[in-house]
Amino acid sequence: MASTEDISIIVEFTGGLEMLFSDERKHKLSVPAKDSKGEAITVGWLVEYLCEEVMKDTRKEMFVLDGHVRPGILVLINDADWELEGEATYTLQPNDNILFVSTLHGG
Amino acid sequence: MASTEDISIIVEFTGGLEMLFSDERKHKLSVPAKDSKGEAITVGWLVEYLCEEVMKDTRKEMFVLDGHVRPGILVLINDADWELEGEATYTLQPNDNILFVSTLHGG
Amino acid sequence: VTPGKWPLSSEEYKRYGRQMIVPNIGIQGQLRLKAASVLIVGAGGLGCPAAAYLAGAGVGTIGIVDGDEVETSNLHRQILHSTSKVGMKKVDSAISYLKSLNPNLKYNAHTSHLTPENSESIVSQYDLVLDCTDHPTSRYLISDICVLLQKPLVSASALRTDGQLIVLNSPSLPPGNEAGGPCYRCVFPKPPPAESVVSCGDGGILGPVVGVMGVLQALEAIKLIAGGKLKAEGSGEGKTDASMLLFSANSNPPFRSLRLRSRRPKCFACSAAAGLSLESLASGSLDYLLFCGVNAPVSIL
Amino acid sequence: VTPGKWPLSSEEYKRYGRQMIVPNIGIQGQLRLKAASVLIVGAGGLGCPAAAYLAGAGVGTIGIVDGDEVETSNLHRQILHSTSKVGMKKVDSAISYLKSLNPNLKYNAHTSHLTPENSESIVSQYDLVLDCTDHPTSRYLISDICVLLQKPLVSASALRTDGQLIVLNSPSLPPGNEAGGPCYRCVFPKPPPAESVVSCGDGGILGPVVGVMGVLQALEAIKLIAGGKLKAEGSGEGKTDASMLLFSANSNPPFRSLRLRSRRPKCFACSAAAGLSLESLASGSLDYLLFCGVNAPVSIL
Ligand SMILES: [Zn+2]
Ligand SMILES: [Zn+2]
Repeated sequence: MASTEDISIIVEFTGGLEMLFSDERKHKLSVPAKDSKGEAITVGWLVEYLCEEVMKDTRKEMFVLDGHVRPGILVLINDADWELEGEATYTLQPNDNILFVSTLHGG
Repeated sequence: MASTEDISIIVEFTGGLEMLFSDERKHKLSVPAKDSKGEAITVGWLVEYLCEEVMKDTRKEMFVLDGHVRPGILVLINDADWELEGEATYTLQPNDNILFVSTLHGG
Repeated sequence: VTPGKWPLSSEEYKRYGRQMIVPNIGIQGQLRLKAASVLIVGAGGLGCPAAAYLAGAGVGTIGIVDGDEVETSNLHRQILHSTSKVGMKKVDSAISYLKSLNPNLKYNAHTSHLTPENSESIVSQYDLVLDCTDHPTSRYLISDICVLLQKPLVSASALRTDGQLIVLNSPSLPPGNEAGGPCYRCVFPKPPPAESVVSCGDGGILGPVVGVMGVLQALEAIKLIAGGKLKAEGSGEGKTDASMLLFSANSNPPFRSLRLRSRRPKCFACSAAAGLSLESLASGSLDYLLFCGVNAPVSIL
Repeated sequence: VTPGKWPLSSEEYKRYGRQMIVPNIGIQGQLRLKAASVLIVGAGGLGCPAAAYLAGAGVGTIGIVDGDEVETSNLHRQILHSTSKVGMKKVDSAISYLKSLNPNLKYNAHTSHLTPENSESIVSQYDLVLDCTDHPTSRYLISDICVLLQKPLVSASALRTDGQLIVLNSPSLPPGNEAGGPCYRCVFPKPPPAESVVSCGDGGILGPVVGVMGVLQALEAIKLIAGGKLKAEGSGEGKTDASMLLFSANSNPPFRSLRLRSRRPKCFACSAAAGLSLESLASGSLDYLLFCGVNAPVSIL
């Protein structure tokens, strides 16, 4: 397979996180199927990509802190907690839905 | 294709209709891909099949009246009104979800 | 709606501040809420929570229609009434609660049931209608008068552990305009046979099930009003689908969104071929009782 | 729970009849509701509707914890309070409403906030806890004490147009038993940085959004109680996942159900390796304030 092949995925933000991403809750993205080393891309790769390429807000630490998705954000792969799917090592599949949920505390 | 081939579909009932179907809301069914004449089966075929083969309740008129799904029941094909999909003539596809909703009137 | 520097009083800024800072509301949304009038038909399990949140949000005029009186068997789900109000008209009981929650609004009591005869004079006073009733006859009547008077309609219902919600006739374009939202008859052209109809009294109902649906009705109303969508503008383009939200307390997932149809080309109420008019409705030539069957439900479906 | 012929009074049959005929409730469910005690932590936008529907349903003992007083800015969403109650303790205001809705229940007023010091003595009096608070410090404290005292926890939160709901520690098996439901720390092992935390006062909130979440908390509580699931039995088998219900008023579909994890093998609170104890909690050695940051939110996220 050529490393230039792209896959389509949907990335969504909720709980206020969308404010960091141009106030758009749903992003249809086309991302390279392989990373620069020729490895299939993972959710970990996606987080970095979102932070560097998609997020225009300068407050990167509201999304990624110390190299990890910041505490208080849940990552869901096709509506299941990414901890059930191998966390950052999960290999993205075409049409995957990746949802980032910021925990709410109001009442 | 052999006419003995089966397809799997999910049939769901809600709004009280489930009471006519052994009090089960969700039925995973395996149905023949072709009818007795060798034609691909439709939702219309399914309604008849449910009435004759699946429904144990004797009050058939609570589900089918004058040859049609009785007034007050919505039929949804993969969560869209069957009127958007060709109604009874829609050809069933593997893994289709067919939902029957009895309108509620309480408040 | 005056565009002055302080279009609201300081009491209003205090009372509504927490919702005014929500994106999509703002001062403009609050002013629209204040200028709006909403009719709630039915002061029962749906109407109680719907009315509470509409009054909380500051909808300027709230009318409630209901001919019934408060009974002890209502209280598990009709949370605006209280034990001391048993025997009182539901409308009066509800309005006394609403006044204590928010005394700054106008409340209209309509203490008899909505009928073909009184529906035009009542509904014409409002911008938006919530169907919080519990019988198909009233559901067809309310939809018909909303089509004729071009009012959007937020309709909900509940029974046992299930609930349903649809926003109808939104945008509320004139009959014959395909860009308008479908009406109740577009979705349910034929009424159900009488023996298939079950009321909450007969089928039972969990309080929070009907409560959730009533609160969601208030939310849909607030979204329509604050979003400036009460008045349908121009001819619109294309067709407008409706969607139905289904709730089942014991299902997983508990909520499910269904895509319904747009206006039905031959709808009796909202199509170019409509057989409905204010005259035929008021004259009683449409018998809503016979239409749905007059009998009490005999079955539990 | 006596199995006599008429285990309830005629007033109770009348008041709860409509819910007793719902399948899954019945007389047994009603008796379980009557025998149950529920603690509602927070008498705000979540706690108000939750309390109303629990009282309506006949939960025998309802306790409410809150140290705050009613403010005008609460009234758009905290629908048990009323304009004349501004300045009164929220707990007292809420209980006066609940008594008028249903005078047949026992209501306990806890008029100060839940703290590490008082949490054991308060929470131990109840079968089930609803977290209706609005800050992460209280959410960790409530989860910890529920784990230690083996109480199921129905947790909800809301902000702007979004809401979240999770049932935690259900079944409420002892720490170290993997068949128990996950706790708040299993889902959120590390607290969010203080600057990412926004309250409803700062971020705003639509009344019906928080209202829907509160009503759904009451429903989850009623399902657990009437279904006989308050006390976890035996060791159970396998692991228990939790699920989170997400609500977004402006999204389509508005509700979404997420599958969360089971108990975390090294959870600080509920695992075999737990570092938490009633002593460490009560002694103040866990600083819930420092843990989540003491500062007021500086950002709007
Ligand atoms: Zn129509
Ligand atoms: Zn845990």
